[in-house]
Amino acid sequence: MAGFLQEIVEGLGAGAIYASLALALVLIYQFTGIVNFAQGELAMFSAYIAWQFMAAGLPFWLALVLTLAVSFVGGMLIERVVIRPVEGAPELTVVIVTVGLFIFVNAAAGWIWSFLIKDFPNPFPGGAIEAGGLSLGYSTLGIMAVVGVVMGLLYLLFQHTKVGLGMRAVASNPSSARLVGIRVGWTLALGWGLAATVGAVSGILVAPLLFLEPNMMGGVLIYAFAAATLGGFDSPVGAVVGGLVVGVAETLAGAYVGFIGSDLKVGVPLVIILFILLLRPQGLFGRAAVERA
Amino acid sequence: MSENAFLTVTDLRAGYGGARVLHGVSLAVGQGEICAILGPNGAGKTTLLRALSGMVRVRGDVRLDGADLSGRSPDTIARQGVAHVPEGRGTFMPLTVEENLRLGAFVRRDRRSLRGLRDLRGRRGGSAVDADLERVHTYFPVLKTRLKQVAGSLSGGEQQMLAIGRALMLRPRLLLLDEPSLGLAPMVTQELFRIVRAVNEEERTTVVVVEQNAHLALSIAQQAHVLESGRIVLSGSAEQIRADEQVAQSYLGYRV
Amino acid sequence: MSGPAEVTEKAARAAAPTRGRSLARVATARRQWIVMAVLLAVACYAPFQLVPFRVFQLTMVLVYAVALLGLNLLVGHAGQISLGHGAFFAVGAYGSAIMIDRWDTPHLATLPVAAAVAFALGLALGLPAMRLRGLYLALVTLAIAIFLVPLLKRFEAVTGGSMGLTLGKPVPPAWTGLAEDQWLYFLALAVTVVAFLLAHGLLRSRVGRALHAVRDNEAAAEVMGVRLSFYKTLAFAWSAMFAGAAGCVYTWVIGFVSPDSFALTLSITLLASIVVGGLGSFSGPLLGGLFMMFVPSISQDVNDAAPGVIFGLLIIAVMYVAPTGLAGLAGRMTRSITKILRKE
Amino acid sequence: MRVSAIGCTAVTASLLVALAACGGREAAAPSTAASGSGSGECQGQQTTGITDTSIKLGGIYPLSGPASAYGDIPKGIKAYFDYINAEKNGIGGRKVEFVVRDDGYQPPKAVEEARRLVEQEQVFALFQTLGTPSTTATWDYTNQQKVPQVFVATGASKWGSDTAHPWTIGWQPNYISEARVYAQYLKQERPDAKVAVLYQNDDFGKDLLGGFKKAIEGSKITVAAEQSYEVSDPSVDPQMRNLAGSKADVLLNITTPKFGSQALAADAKNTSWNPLHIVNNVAASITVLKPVGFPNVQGVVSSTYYKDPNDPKWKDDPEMMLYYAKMKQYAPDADPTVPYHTFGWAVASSFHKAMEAAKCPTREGLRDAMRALQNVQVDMLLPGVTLNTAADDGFPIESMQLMKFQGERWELFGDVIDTRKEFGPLTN
Repeated sequence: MAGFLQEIVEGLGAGAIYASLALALVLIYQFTGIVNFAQGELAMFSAYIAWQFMAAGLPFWLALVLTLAVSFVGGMLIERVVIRPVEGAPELTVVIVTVGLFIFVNAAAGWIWSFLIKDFPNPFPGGAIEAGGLSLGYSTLGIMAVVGVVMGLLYLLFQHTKVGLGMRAVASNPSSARLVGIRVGWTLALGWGLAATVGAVSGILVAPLLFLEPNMMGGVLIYAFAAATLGGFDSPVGAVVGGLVVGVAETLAGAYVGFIGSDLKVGVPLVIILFILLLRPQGLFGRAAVERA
Repeated sequence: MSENAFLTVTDLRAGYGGARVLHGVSLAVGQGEICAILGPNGAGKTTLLRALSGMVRVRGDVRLDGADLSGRSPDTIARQGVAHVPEGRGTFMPLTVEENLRLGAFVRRDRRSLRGLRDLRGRRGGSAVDADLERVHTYFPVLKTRLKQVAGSLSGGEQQMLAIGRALMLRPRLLLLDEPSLGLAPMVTQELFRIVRAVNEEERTTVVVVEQNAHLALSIAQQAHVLESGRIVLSGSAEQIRADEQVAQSYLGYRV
Repeated sequence: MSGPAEVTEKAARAAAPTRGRSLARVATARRQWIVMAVLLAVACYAPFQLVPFRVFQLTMVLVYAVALLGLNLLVGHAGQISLGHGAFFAVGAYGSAIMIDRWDTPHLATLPVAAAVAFALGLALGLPAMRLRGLYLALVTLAIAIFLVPLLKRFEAVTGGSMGLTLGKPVPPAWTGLAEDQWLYFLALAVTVVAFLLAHGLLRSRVGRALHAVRDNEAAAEVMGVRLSFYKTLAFAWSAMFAGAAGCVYTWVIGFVSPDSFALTLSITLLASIVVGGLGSFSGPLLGGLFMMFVPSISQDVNDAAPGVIFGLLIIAVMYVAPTGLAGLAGRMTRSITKILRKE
Repeated sequence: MRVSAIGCTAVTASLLVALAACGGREAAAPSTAASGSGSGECQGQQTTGITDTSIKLGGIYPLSGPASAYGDIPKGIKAYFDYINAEKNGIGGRKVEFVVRDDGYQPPKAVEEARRLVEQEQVFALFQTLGTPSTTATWDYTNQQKVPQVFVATGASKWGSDTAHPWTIGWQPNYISEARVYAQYLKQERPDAKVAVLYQNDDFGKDLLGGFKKAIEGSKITVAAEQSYEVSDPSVDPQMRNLAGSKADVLLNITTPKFGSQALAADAKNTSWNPLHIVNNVAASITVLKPVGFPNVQGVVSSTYYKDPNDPKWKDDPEMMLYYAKMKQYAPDADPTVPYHTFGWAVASSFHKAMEAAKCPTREGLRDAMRALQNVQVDMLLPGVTLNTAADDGFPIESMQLMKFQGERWELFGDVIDTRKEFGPLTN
């Protein structure tokens, strides 16, 4: 039993990682209706920026703050420079642009920092809380806490600030938002900046665990997709819950279902996605009317 | 038409892509007036409003109280005090009624503090925006009872009231109404027009209303223009237009 | 975000003068057939002029074009996004490889079987998947593409596991007097021509019209009595069939299949290529195939330290210059050139 | 379907351009026809890509895509060739030109690039293709064309044991031999070990795991648990937890670098399970261990055959000093501490020696030379490790030495193990 609970705890730890990236995915989808394939790579790039700051001798927390700022500006710039020219083009065109961005960012990171793994400091202590035969790593705990805090901050931003209200207005009805005087273009850029910042948090959380290298986020992205689909692509809360569920399901399946084993456990997100979509196409927390694609 | 009109439009041309819809429209509206734009489907009435609020690209001259609006972006024009209630109401469906209303005041700078921070402290009231919320409630008491409700759950008439209420939150100098009667029961429509009239009288808000229901529009308007194929074919006071039976038949499609 | 502007534009285009249209259409159709004939003639002549390496490249272009033809059917004509096209390509490739490997089936005989298997699998997966729309379908197909790789490795006894299968290549019959690369090329060309004719026929049939209706307005199509899920599933199965046929020819040409050759990258590259080539157009798959074959090499020539940097930039650049794909760009350019010529 | 004449025209036009650009089939006929032939006893042999003053080689590596880390190998090779071209007058007076192409670790792309190098670039030999899939996809072609495919960068055993492909040969110790080294070590140290295995689910992992299982047959050593992972997996933590559940006393870690680090870190984190950790050579670089933290990887065992540039033991080694100096001079952008560069340097040095040993400066000469290497000393290999091949032995390096991680570096221990002498030749 303790072993089972332990697997659940570990699954939650993995799930928190997926959730953090899923949050960033969902943010951009909410505002622009496109799935950003480059999200994981941008997160990876942010982690490299943090690494670079630390390599230059900055302490972790300062590096973190600077990285978040750089990522925010970078995200806005990408929207303005890369995405803006294809605004109004067919959705698929925009999606393919993000695929191009994916390939570009991945290769650029390898070019700049090489494909060898980098040592990334873990902001959380190494030990674990032991209780009742369960062991809960501080770093797992830390990740869950950070994801929780990010989600809380996003909630405050969206529900209790003017900017957040404006962003939600743009997400729900861009042309009407324009009429009430919201600068829609800038709001979209803001959404990208925000997503890039959340992605940066994800990248920095993930880097000490998976080890930093250009392909670090490739595997995570798929699970983040599953998480976002599960939770509903328009719901940040859903993304987090979806991430946790995917993490636990995948871990349990890999550990206890003999046939699945560790090689076929990537199939678990597939099955989850299929079932959820067939039963409830809008995801657990999504609204039915949002199928934009 | 007054000499130094509040809103002047001179030789306005606009369209979508290659298709030209407005072919040189000129008109003037005096401060505090209600101006009705009438005409058949596809005449360019909606495009005219969209041109005024910056939603479509225009050539020509648009001036509001002397300030040039042509070629400005919608948000800049909104900041100038132009509130546009689009056809189909432009409701922010997933947001609450209150949020919809507050979005109307998005560009106003006279608000004292961020609403959210106040909410967190559990206090409310005090700012000009809150006063305006109260004002909208007096016009549309039904909205007050639904403040926390999701806007998408409102009936069509309530959504139209919400849309107008949202526009009033801007404390607009110019209110653009596009087919407010569309899809509503006659009783509701009459009530809406009564309120528009009241707003106009109490707050001296200039109104340009596009309407299929010419009878209703003319009942509150001071002047009217008939648009056909992107050109103004007839202008005059509301009484003149209403009195001209031939006009009524050929352009408005109804008998007075 | 389709604003009213777009709608009006469409309306304006529809209202363009229709007089003389049918006459013009006949003329264009004839011109099209002439162009096609020339194209085919060039295609037949090319392998006798080119070095085997170039012939191989063109063969791969054809293989990709057939796969993209299927994807075009699904994405361009039925409006459904698939990120798992590489999986069906793999099914065709493995289907053919296993038959050759286990039962020494003649190469050519594996083609119909591989296509049929892919079709059946497409149908089976399409039934549940096609209840989904847009993004969600994309994600399900994505998961299929990812899942296939470990699955192929798991059934090692049949698939050769992660080592893959190495196979002989089809031997050109003596009477043709062709070299191996030329024979492979002509096989691929034949499959391509048949595939294009088949797709052409499909789209002109009632089914094709139903698909277009689905793409343009799903709700309206349903009201009009189109059995949505049926046609969507069918489109998915066909698209899988073309991918399977392409995969089969791939096996002939490369002579080696391994699970990691059909990773997610392949599916994403296929999707990118068809969008770059041009969705919904006849030449889109061919142009997409050319893109898929040649652009990575070009990227490498520009920057051999990080070819991906250039490749990524090129994809983005093409989408800027030609948001509707290279086929659309070619069309626009030709039109403006003719306009200029006519004016002068 | 909208049959767009315009689009067709575009396609036709691009095809015609391609046609025009390529010249005729006869002008650049297949290699055998166009190649000249040697003189004397080398009469009638292929001399494509080689003259009295030059030799042109082509290599295929993943410079893009998920396996890009290996793209560092050709940098080491290039530095070596640049060095001997500039300072040693090339190989026997022939300056080496090394053309590198990218296959993104995709077999079809590898086939295309192999044909490009052979038919268009007219290289003398393919000097390295990387990865088992890419090499498998190309070796039928190279052997058909009778082009040497020298020292391929993969440890699969078939390059050495296959007899139908005399033009292809491997270089590094094959995975099976490496597995045998670990098995022998365990037989001595832990004769009744229960082994947990983590392996990459591809040819590399399977080869090593299979070799290990075969090598422990008949001993008391058992495999208690095995877990695989895909290269696309984000992390091997779940696999490591499952392995920990087996309570095995040895962990055999068959991974590539990133996953190697993850597995080492997971092992270090789990304080209740402390198996003897054996990490395979591919993931045994200092660059893999360092991110995990040296205190966490004490006592880890591995084996190697070339000198780790990060190991202070070789600080005053003349070969290492030369390597550092020349890397700095000829590849200033490349970090010499990266072991892939060292690997490239050593393999380039091996080619140098093999080419020098060739009786004829022809493709046939190289083919014969690469299967007749006798105790050839090569830069950067461990002392005692030499290249040895014979007509029936296609495995150039078959010696390895065990090492244990202590302090901040690997300590070699025991003798250099010649796996061929020790365990007999590989049989398939």
